[in-house]
Amino acid sequence: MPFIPHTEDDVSEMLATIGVASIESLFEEIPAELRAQPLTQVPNAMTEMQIGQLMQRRAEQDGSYLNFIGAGAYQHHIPAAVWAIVTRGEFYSAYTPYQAEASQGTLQLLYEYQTMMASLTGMEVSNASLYDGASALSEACLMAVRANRKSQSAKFLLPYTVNPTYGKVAKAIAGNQNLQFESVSFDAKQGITLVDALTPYQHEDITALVIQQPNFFGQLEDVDALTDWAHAKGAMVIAVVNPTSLAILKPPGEWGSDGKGADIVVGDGQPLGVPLASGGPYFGFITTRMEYVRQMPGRIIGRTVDMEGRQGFTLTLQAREQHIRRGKATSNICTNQGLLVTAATIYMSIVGAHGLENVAITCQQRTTELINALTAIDGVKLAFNGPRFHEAVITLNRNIHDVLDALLKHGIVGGYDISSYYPQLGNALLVCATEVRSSEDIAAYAKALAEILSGA
Amino acid sequence: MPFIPHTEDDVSEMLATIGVASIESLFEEIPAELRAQPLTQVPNAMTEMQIGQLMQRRAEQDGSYLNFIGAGAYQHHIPAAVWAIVTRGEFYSAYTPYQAEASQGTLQLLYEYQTMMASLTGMEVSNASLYDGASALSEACLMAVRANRKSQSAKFLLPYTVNPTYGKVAKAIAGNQNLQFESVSFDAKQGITLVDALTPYQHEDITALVIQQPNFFGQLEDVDALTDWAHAKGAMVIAVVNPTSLAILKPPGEWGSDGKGADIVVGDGQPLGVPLASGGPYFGFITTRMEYVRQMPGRIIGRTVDMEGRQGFTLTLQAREQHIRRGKATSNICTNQGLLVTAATIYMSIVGAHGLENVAITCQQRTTELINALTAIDGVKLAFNGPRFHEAVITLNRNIHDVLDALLKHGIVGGYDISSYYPQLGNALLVCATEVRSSEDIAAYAKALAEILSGA
Amino acid sequence: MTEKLIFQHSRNGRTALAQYPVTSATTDVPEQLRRTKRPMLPEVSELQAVRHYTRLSQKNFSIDTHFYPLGSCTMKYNPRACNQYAMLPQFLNRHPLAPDATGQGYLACMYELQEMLKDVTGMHSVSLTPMAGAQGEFAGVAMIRAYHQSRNENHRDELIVPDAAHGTNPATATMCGCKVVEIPSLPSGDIDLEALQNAVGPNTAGIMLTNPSTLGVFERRIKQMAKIVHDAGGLLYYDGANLNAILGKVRPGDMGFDVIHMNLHKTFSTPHGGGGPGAGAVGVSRRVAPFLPLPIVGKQDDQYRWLTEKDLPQSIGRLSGFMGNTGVLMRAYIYMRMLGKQGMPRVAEYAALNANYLLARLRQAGFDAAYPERRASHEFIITLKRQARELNVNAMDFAKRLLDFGFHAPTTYFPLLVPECLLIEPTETEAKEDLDAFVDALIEIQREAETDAAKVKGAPYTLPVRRLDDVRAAKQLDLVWRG
Amino acid sequence: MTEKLIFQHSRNGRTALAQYPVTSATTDVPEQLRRTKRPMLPEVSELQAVRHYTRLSQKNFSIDTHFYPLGSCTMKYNPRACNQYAMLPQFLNRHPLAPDATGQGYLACMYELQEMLKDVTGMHSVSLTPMAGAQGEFAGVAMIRAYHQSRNENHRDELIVPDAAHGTNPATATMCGCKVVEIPSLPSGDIDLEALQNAVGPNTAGIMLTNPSTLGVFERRIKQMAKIVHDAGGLLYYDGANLNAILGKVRPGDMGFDVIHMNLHKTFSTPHGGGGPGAGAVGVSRRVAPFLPLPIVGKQDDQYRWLTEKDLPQSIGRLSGFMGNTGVLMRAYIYMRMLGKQGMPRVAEYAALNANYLLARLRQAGFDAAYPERRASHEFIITLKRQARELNVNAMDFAKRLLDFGFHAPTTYFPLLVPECLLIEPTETEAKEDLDAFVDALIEIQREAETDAAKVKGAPYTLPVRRLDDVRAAKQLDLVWRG
Ligand SMILES: Cc1ncc(COP(=O)(O)O)c(C=O)c1O
Ligand SMILES: Cc1ncc(COP(=O)(O)O)c(C=O)c1O
Repeated sequence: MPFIPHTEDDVSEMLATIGVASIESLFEEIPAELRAQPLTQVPNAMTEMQIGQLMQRRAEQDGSYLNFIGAGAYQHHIPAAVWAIVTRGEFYSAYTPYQAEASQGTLQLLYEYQTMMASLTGMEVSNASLYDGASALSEACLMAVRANRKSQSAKFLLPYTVNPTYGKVAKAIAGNQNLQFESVSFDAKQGITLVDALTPYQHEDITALVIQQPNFFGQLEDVDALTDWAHAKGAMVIAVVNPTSLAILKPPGEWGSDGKGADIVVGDGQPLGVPLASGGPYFGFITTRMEYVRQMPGRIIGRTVDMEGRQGFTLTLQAREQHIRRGKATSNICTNQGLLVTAATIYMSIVGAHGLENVAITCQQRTTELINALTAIDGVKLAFNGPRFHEAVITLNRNIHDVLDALLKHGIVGGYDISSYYPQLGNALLVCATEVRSSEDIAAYAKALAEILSGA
Repeated sequence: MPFIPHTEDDVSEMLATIGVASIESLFEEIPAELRAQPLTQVPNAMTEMQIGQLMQRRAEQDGSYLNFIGAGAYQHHIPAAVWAIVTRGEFYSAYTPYQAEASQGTLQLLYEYQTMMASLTGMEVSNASLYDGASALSEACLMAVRANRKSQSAKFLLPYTVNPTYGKVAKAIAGNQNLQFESVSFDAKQGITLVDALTPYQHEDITALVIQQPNFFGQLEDVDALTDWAHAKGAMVIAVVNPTSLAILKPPGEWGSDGKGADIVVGDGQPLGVPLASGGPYFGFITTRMEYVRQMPGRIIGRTVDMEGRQGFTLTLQAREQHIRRGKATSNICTNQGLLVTAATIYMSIVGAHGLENVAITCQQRTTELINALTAIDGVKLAFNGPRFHEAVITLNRNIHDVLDALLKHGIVGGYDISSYYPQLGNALLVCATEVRSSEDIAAYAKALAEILSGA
Repeated sequence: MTEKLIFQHSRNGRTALAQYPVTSATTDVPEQLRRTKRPMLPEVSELQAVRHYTRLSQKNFSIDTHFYPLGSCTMKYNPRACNQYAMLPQFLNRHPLAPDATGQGYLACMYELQEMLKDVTGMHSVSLTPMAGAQGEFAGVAMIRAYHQSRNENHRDELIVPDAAHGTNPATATMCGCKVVEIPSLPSGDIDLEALQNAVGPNTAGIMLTNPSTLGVFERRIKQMAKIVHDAGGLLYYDGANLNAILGKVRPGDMGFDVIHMNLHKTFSTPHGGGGPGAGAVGVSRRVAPFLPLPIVGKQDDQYRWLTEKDLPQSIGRLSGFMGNTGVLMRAYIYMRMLGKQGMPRVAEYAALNANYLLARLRQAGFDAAYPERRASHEFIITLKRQARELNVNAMDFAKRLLDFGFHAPTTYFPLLVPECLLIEPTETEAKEDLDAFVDALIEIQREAETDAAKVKGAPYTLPVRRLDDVRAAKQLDLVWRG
Repeated sequence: MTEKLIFQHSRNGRTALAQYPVTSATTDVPEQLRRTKRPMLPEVSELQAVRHYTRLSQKNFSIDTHFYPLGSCTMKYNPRACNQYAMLPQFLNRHPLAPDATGQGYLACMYELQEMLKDVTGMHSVSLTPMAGAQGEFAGVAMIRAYHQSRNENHRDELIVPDAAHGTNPATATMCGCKVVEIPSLPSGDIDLEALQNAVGPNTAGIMLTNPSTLGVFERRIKQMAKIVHDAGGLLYYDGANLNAILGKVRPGDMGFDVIHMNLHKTFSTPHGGGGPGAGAVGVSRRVAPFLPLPIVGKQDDQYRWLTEKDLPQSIGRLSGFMGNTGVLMRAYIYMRMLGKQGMPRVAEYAALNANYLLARLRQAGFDAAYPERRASHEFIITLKRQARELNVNAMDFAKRLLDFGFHAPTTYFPLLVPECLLIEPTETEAKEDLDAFVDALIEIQREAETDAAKVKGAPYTLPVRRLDDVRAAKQLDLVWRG
């Protein structure tokens, strides 16, 4: 039997020990009328060979495209060593490190991860992961309600320049606890949130302002001004950041003219060694200041000593968590995204601070190259001015959907159609080029687009 | 620097310790006139990302074909677990287990491997691998010269039904020590070696007769009769076998009417969990009877005990080997094919005796299905009658090369053209279907071939 | 040996040059937005990173190396094929927002997974998007609330939760803005029906149940319970963490559940990865279907596509940035196809066989079952109350000492209502002789407890560290390395 | 803990059903050709196999887990990229006899590898086919013989081999039907030129040399030696095991060598896999080129193809069933492309830096260098003759004790002519602080040897087994398990 080791002899000996005649008897407490009929929608068993061949065919059916979408998930080079180690049985098939002594590998790695994320974001503490960037924002908002003792409103300012899906998720998750989210409009020229747009809320009780940097359009927000505005009125700042960008961008921990920084930082860790994989598994990160650590959701690892005084690592501050605090926990999260954190930790170790800086700079260069190549085409315009990281909005003189379809035939996934989210922008396409896109790739895109737009 | 960890500070401290001013000084003993010029044929360094993209392109250039060639290398299902474990750093990046205490993983695995191979071939002892099947035959012949004390001739009978490349390799390797190889013709109807064909050598001093089972044509030799003939005249029997087939075929250790069996057994272990990979790395196996163990080439692992009486494993009988015996060693082999043996051992453990039997039976069925489908086509004939394993020779009414070319356009690698080796067979094609070829694959082949031969 | 921290291998200027693009350019980011001090990421060679993390990995217990009978966690074999084929390059390189046309192979897998999960649970519809059990619970309770709201019963905000429930159940209720009404279990392990009857009322949103419960027994009067809750206008929520126990034998839908989540990382054997990722797909009855979280895969004319808000306007919305933990779903899909229809009930059968055998042997050896009159489901509870009282050796001590014998410890101190408990779940993929060895180890530890309690209380001895000081960890917080 | 043998997990009828085709058919093989008794292969579950071999693997030292300064073996980091990209599905699934048209991507790699190897060795032509160093040696010596035969100098069958040579050198000579003429090394580590002059003669086929030699020093008078041998009508064979020491700094072709083999599994960092596979590509000067072993990749009009006997009628022939260890060659190719032209000399430079640093530190610590007047190449020899004599602690004892400190031992007792030697090769991929830790360990062992010799002689203590009984292994042969 696949994956079941029992021989006939084993079964009879075991039944005899139990004192029953058949395996069926073990289910005798289940009312007979409830017993299931044979399954109808599950096909017959396949051997590994057969499923392998099927998956190979399905993979080929999906094919390989030159990808120019970012929009929250970014294609980066992943050192081969990363997943070779991540998929080692000892990491891959271990549970949550409840028995610390038998889980020092995972625990030490997580402690190292916490250190890296705290440093990358400029904050003091990090947890061991949340599900993904979007749900991390929801958790950050719930946390802010607990942490911002000055605010009673549970009201959040959520600029339109924040990834719209993150907003949807925040509403779906945190909406149940009556958190409110107010949208904030953006500057049509620069594609960023101006302090002016916040002034209507000047006198309202706001729990926190969310700032995404780089924002959904790839543009860089004036984070200091926004942070100052929020802090001046007792609102917290929740930063949503791309970890790659932090190699060159001011870390949220230093935002604001006083350098006091954001209060909670979240984001999606996917760019750190996690493949695109049609959407997951990725992981969410959250960091904050020590003063808020007891409000932080999710697992936290602490360094301590054993009976002989040797360094060791263990889950700590568990009184925040559901298995101890139950209905009063900071969150219901239990299983998190540990294996992806394993990948990210190894990724950051191999690429290193200098490497990540080069990755970030190269991404920025590639995107500039891409924008230049595309906007050189008749009918293509850049939507916003001002500094950006590795994404940009361009507008076309044609329906985006048709253009993307036509690009597919050239083997190109040309960007993410954001026209339905931002009708005011017209035929708006969010494009991205990271370090994996070569100049030839970019030229191929420009050539195909020119052809399509010229109606050839 | 890629793969070099030295910082500038490291380098200066180290040079200071050595007492030289520069790394260049470390090469001062090399005569100046010998110093190399910069390389011209080695391109600039690529990053891992770049080489990965290049290799991906090259792989796509090679493409994927439906393969119907065997001829010494067979496409089988390989459980995913096999290479996941084989490529664990502890197996992958270890050296030969010279320090036994620090290599018990590899050593115990090899001991298990020896046990499996001895049992599979029906022999008493196995070594820890040779390079591949072809070179293993050469080593077996050299070993037979040492082991067969009755024979002085160093003359071997090598039927034409033995893989012709194995013959070439034997001549290239063992020819240097003046071993002679006599060819033996085969029966035109059954494609096997008849005892009749051996009678000319009845009264000659023959060191050993080589018997390949299944033979190069996929046909099954009458191994008992051949073995009896050889043993009756004091010649040894060297068996060349396919390990998969041994799940259903009489093991060489039982060949002959007295069941005494072959004297030395060799073959290529590739079918046991090693991918085709354009030809390697595979591994050669060799097994024999205990009485000849000291004549066997290559490493051998023995079980012993440690100072506390605990079971442990170690290299043994090293006095046969080059690092001890130097010019008088049984062979010059040093590095062998350990990692492939690791794969084979895990493969055999997972598939098991029952599984291997099913693999063998299914291969045989698939080949029968293939033969039936192909010979139903006008212009296709089966070359030989009689029992076979998972290969067969068919003959076509058209030039093989052209047909294979035409099949390629259908995505099919249609078999191995053996017409130049066996001109007497005409347009002869050696075809093979293992368990990985489905009925649909076979139908696709037959359809394409019918089309091509009908001149459509 | 104590392993250094990766930062302690770090040296200024050391670097794995093959791993990032070389560029002499600097960024054009305006100064006030720029980072001035490099983050403290390790500066190590590739070999140092590989060696460090390879060595760290060896300090873990895992299914691939140890018997891991962690109750409620279903630590069964994670077939390697699932990983290999989920990681084919075309799958890995596909962007989640790429057009559906570029993902028909992948979407076919997701669609078929939905169909198979419907079948094994007996539910009307399934959404794969929740990223773990707890998020599945969240989706489930949010749907229950949305359902009541759609019927203008906004006031229904009480969720009944048994005392044996997993912590995520009450925590989820709170996250959904519900109040928790706890009801007790009877000494038999079943729910107290009278208490349930008293607990329901006009504000009842529903009940969250695990069946078999976390006490390791099947709730026999599930039909009566369903009737009580349904009669009161509430819905039944099924926590699918224990689905392994009944796979193909009883279907939650047939028991009367309206909403369920499954832990694919338990029942369908996707890896736990030292904490995650999981996948907490949800299934619902017809009346709750309109509220399912997005996205869901639809099929039209042999083309697959992601359904959106337009298709499901009453959806509770989106729970993740993209489509949930797709790679986990792929692994579960592959696993289910390898089991096939015949393999599903076999999972439950052999999980039950192993659990009941282990229970029988431990009882024969003198250990106390928490529910001695009951059949074990796929797991069961031993209580060491007696040992704690008489020998001063508690469940934690037994657990730690088991590590020395090469076994991962069962779940300890959960469920909370059984004192000094070990919740033991062997799973169907373990062989009889390994169960026997585990029994032998517990017998030996019992003997040690009787003759040399200090030895047990000092365990473990053979692991990379001895018992750790948790109090210090929580008091002298050391959460990041400061050099 | 002692790990059971896989056979001890085996039970009649246990099986990993997902892993083979189910068939109810039986074979139609005639009875007298059929197997009657199943072979003793393990009957275990997939999990049991995975767990067993995962656990076994943890009992190995390896580069990925330990510093492994095994002299003459070049245990440097094996980049993971080489493995990943050599194992792309299209490469793995291609049959070796499939038409060249289906392998143009793969053949391009092989062709470029040939070109790069020519460049770094300074040779005229290269064949990639030999499957390890020893087979490369065989090919080399066979070519030398073929060369002489082509000039009707069949009698040239004497090969000169220094006493320090690796065992494969004389063993190869024998395999090629040659006689070995051994010549001594001088106390300086250089070859005794006078002895060489005396050794050459009309029967001289050639000389087999390693340079830098296995004594860890560069043979300074190589030009003179080349002249002596060439003048006598012999050819020079270069054993490339130590190529790492001089990569990009000196080329064997420029030193006057006619034939060389390279150990790609050393210099070009393909994995050793616990014993193999390797790849022993051979390079030759123009006059030896016609004799290269087959196959070789040729290029014509941008198409690549395997050359055959038709192209190279004087070839010594084929040495393997197909094309040699292609997968190893792919890994070497990837590695070389990542190093690039600038990376090649860097390898030699940092290998030399590490070796000379380690030598300097060990000498400072009081250890005796075998060749104190010489620069180390990429490796060097420490002799523990003094310790053996004075403390009765020998090289083997130091080696075993090093294991307890977490270091793989250097090569011991090779080369044979230096008593109680440790041949130490750190390679360029190790960091200074790890070298320092290794020195500290040796200093500590020296201290132990002086104060508590028994402790060192009883080592190792912390490995899966204590010192093993090799005598018993050889006397009471136990080579296969009999249940
Ligand atoms: C009974 C029960 N319910 C819910 C959960 C929560 O699932 P997850 O950890 O996937 O969020 C678990 C597992 O941890 C569980 O055992
Ligand atoms: C100096 C020297 N020559 C030759 C060889 C033989 O190479 P291989 O083991 O690849 O056959 C080795 C390595 O073992 C060696 O160190």
